Amino acid sequence: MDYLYDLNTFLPATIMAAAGLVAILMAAYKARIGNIFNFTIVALVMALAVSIRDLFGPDGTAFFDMIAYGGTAAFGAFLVTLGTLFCVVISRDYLEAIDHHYREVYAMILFGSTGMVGLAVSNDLIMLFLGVETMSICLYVLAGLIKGEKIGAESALKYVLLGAFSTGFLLYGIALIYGATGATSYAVVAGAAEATPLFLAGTALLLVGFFFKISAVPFHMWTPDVYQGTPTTLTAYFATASKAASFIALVLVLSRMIPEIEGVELTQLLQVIAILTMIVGNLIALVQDNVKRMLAYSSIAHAGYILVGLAAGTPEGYTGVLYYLFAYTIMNIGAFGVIAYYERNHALDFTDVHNYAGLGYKFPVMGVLLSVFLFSLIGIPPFVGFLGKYYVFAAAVNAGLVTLAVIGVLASAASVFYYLRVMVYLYFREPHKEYQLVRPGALFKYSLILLGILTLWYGIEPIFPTDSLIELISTYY
Amino acid sequence: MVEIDWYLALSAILFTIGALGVLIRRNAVVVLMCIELMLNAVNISLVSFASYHGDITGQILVFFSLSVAAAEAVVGLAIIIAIFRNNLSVDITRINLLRW
Amino acid sequence: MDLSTALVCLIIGLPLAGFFINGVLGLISSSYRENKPLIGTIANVAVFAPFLIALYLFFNHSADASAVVVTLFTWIDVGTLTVDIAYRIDQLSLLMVLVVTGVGAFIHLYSIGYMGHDPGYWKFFAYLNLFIFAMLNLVMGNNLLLLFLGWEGVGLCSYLLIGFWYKDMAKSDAAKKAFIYNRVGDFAFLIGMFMVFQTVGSLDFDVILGNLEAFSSEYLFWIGLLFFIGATGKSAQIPLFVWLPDAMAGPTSVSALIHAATMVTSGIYLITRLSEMYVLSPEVMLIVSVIGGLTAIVAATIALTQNDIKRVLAYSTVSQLGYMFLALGAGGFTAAMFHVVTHAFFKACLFLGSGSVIHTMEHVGEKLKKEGKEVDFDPQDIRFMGGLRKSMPSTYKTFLIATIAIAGIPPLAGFFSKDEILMHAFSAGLGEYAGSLYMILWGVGIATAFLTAFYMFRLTFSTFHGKFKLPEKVKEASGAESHLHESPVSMTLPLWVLAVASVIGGFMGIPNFVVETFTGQTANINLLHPWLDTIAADYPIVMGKAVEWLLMGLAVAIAAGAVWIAWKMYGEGRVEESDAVVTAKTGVFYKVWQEKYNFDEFYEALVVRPVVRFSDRVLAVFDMKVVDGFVNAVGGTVRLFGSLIRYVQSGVISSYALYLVIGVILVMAMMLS
Amino acid sequence: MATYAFVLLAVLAIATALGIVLNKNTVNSVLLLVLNLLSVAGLYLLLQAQFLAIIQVVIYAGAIMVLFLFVIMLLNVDDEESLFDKFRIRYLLAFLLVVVVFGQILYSLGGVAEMLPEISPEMAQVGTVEAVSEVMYTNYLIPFEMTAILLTAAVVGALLIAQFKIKKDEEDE
Repeated sequence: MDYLYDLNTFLPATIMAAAGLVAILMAAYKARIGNIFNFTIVALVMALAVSIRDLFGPDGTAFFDMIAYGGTAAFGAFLVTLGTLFCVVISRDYLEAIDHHYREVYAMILFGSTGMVGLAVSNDLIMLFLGVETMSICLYVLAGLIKGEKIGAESALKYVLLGAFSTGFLLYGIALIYGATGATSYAVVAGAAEATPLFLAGTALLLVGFFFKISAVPFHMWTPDVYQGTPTTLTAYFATASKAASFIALVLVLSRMIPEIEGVELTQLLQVIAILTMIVGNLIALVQDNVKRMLAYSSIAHAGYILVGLAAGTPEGYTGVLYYLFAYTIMNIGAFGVIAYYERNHALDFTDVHNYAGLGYKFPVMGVLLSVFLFSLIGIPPFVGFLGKYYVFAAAVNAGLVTLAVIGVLASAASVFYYLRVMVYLYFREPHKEYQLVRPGALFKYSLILLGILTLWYGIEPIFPTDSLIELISTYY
Repeated sequence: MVEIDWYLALSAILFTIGALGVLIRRNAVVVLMCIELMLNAVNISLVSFASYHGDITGQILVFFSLSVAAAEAVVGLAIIIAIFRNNLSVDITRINLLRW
Repeated sequence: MDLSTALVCLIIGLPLAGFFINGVLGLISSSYRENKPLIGTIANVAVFAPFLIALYLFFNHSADASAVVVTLFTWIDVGTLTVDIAYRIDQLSLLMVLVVTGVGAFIHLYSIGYMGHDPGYWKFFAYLNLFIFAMLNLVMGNNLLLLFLGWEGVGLCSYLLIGFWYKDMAKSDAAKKAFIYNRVGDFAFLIGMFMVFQTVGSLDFDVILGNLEAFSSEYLFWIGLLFFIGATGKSAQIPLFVWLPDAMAGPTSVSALIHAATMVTSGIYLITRLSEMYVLSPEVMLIVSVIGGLTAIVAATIALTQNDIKRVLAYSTVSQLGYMFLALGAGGFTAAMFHVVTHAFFKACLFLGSGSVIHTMEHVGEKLKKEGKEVDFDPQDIRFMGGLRKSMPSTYKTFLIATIAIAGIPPLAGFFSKDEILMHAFSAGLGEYAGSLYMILWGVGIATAFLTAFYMFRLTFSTFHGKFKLPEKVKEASGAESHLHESPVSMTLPLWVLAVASVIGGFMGIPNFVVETFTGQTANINLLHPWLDTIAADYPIVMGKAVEWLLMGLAVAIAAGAVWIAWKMYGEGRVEESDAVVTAKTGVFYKVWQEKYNFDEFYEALVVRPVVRFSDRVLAVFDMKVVDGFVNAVGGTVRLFGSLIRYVQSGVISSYALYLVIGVILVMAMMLS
Repeated sequence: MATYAFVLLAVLAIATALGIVLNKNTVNSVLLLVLNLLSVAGLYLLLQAQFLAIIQVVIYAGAIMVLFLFVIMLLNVDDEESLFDKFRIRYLLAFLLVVVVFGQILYSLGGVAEMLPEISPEMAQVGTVEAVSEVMYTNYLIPFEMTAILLTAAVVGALLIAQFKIKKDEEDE
């Protein structure tokens, strides 16, 4: 085999890993923190460029079938890189403002994203396991970034204990699948497997591991607590990049490892989990006053919608899932970004929705942007969130899962209440006291505006740089 | 000659005991140890599968899982130290500021 | 790009461009915000130009021409589903486009004067343009999804515009109420859309209406019902109508445009568009009719008792919309569309006239304040008005014309459309399916016609006749009449245009039998029926000419009688004394009407209070927010569940792990079974 | 012979595992975990995985457990009351739940013995250091490198989290 060729297929992760190592050295030698930030941005832009190149490249497997490239895998790498880049961009001012801007943060993010890309492109259970763990270790650390305050350490502790606990199940699942088939490579497993109890139990436990990472109900309990205790911009990172990676890996597992085997029927399971996730996520989100917690529950609900597409199990459904992940990434980072901007102002506690009264008029661009992102999260046309929902629900209907789609529509209907509540406070309530907002930095502001434009752009006519995005994605299946 | 069932059953028993420990112990350090116990139990399954398959993949995976367990232990313990600094306690039932 | 594509792009694109120009420039430049003439010009051009283009298209489209579909690009393409951004020019959509842009254009013109002193001038016009854009998507979209896009869009704009004066708490609550009630209907719409897609695999109107045999009768019933529920939300029918009167909190020109002329008629448009599907399910048709008839009479009786000038008009709108649904259900799709058009003319005129009155009353209030007199009165309350005809001649004349039109006095517009609706109800009453019910509905229609004429003249007389009552009622307001004045030309010009339209608008729909009786030959004087012939699947009218004449005469007599009674009672502008007489005559009913049939209270008693009581007693510990109105009650119920589930989230890691293990058991069990 | 060794090691492993969970004293728990890990290392030998047995002892039982012990000594907390002081319904529920999971896993293991009747004869050669290292640097190169990143991240992360107060913005030198 040609290592260089293989390395080329894994280039985004390689760039990020190398950049992470350099970032650590820079931190060790006390480089100016702004330089580390700039360096990280440059590295991520390079990685993004490479990953966009890979979107149009061939597909296959590399490194002795350890990883896949091209197609869905390339899309996963692209999504992770995109999400990481925007999260890093919005992080600097925010971490500075909350006084937790450490040099090592950027290295941790880069390492975490390396793991995510590894996870998203994995073609072997071993690679999957290591990708998940590399990602998780970094996330555990980032969850505890608010040092010296109780909530910071608490969220990290919850995350690490429950995460490691779920790792146990994930690893057990891999072990049982390995026992049943004598292999870990997806293709070989698919060829050797039969629907024995051993294999089924292994698949079940593997799925448990996934369900934890994508915070599906009832494996979701850590999500709101961890999201609340984590610095907001990194919460965005948790909610988008890591979720996208996990979902893409799940798509690969479901489409490459499971379907060849007779007697393994996942639709019903995925349906039940999807229904639970949509209902519970939306219901609890309704009663939240903390905006971050509200978004955490909403992200649980969104995981439910994505599971609808997975339950459909058709190429159409997987296409919908990929599109939804893209939509979800841009609109969610946007929403968290605006909230992070508000939080930079210490005049009030801007995680409490009551303090958003009249805020939409303070710095109109930010208010409008937040509204755009929230409308998109509701799934109102013509924003990208609507198309995402449309694709997954339509796929479910076409696969005969009408009930599931109807429940999905109803559940997303309920979500109007809590998203709208934020907007009502933004525009229709009088502020309690007078205060001034800080001006957002140029990079911060323009990247959020860019996300807002993307949210609208891909909701109206999804033209990717060269081709319709959905057409491009559908070629991956 | 010990049949593979026995190894697997032992692995399941140890896994279950570890899980039980996670569910009922309140000391965060002990919970972490119980998780190590669970990972370790899975390793037994992996090694026995590898031996009975005559295939090295399982052993490689155990090697990786040991590394992961080590990494998790390191980070977990660091976080426990951090939480002890803030709360002066590692009792997980008292660490519930974030809820609802 | 051929001509029709270019013209459609202009029709759709200009309002959108107007929205962007005013919205973006207004947002970033404070000097632009002050440049009111420019803002108003841009916004008006963005609506007048599409109106002219639509007129051009209208005259170049013959009644039997097939639909022109202009596809701009493919919006969604996944699996078997392809949805284009495609607009449809056919007889029905052209009619609606003319109404939307025509009435919309004059209301834009009116707003220049009406909103002249508002600091949010730029924002207001940006929203109005956006509304026109969304409404055009609704009526021109070639598929259900694009229609739905417009459907959501107009809901959003209505929300923004009702809550325009957001500083007022009641107004923002009204906005929320409207938005959420509309959403309730929207879900039904969405589910119906899914069912349609499941059956025919497409959302294009041509495909749906071309494959009607693919639908089972259950599906026809459910789809029809679901779309109708969607329509009850948007078009303010029982049981979802309570948002519309509250929506009067917005600026008056908004009420005229959105809540009288255009958005609220989109439910009627939807059902007419799918009329071929609806006629296949007589059960749904009956439901539509019954709901429409009920809404018509309920709202009319409530309107009788209101003293807020805009609320009377709001309930009148609800009532007239009910009339239209009555027509739809009786198979009179063309009649319903006819009434949509005429109603747009006279109701917009009435609303704008009321805006003119309110404008003046507010002006009086301000002047008195300047003179240092402490006065406090509601500028929308007719009990403070009266005698305005002397100082506001144009407003008075146009308001009177529109009132005559809505009352159904020939030969003004309302007479013909209303008459045709009643004719259809009567004709359906002679039919086999549920004939007696339709006959009762016809009776309800007649009664409503009486009430309509009565309360509308009550309103007109109380406002414009008699003496100006503000100085009598409020001691400090002496000399207030000197401050009364007519509104500026930019406001009265639209009034006159709409008044003229209310006079002549009915002639497009003169029934053929009128001419046939005299000439003895087959006449073709009615323009609307041949125009909509290819789209509206009307039931035929099964009556002799004599019966038709009789019915017409009866309707005229009823209306004239109502006007006469109203003149006797209210002609001197003595509103309160005469109301007392009505109260005495109707006794307990009046109370019921005044309380608006206790709809809000009914929702409160049925849903809100049990929930509150339950949460008070059983779950007193929970932080239950105050629940208000039906919507919040639904929210409350859901919140209650949310609170319950929330308790699971205890914050303790061991519990989380426990649930995780339960999840493991669940997943394992499902896999191994 | 192998059977006796297995029984001995298995009993030891289960006993120590129970000890960890039920013991009140945290230090004892760590020591019991060390024993448990050692007995598992013995099982690896029985399964002819010599390399793993060695790293289990050296890294796991040696290094990581020392870390645990170190942290426990550092924190010096033992505030947990004994499990048996007070009966809690939670404990019963937890016990029942894990028993169900155990049952499900056991159910899934039925039929494995027929599928994999005995230790593969070539295993003696496969489990050696050379064999492991050979595939590690070819087939499993990428996971191996990923592990390197993982461990680096873990070390940096642990420093970041556990340091009392990182001086954030030291003057640039």
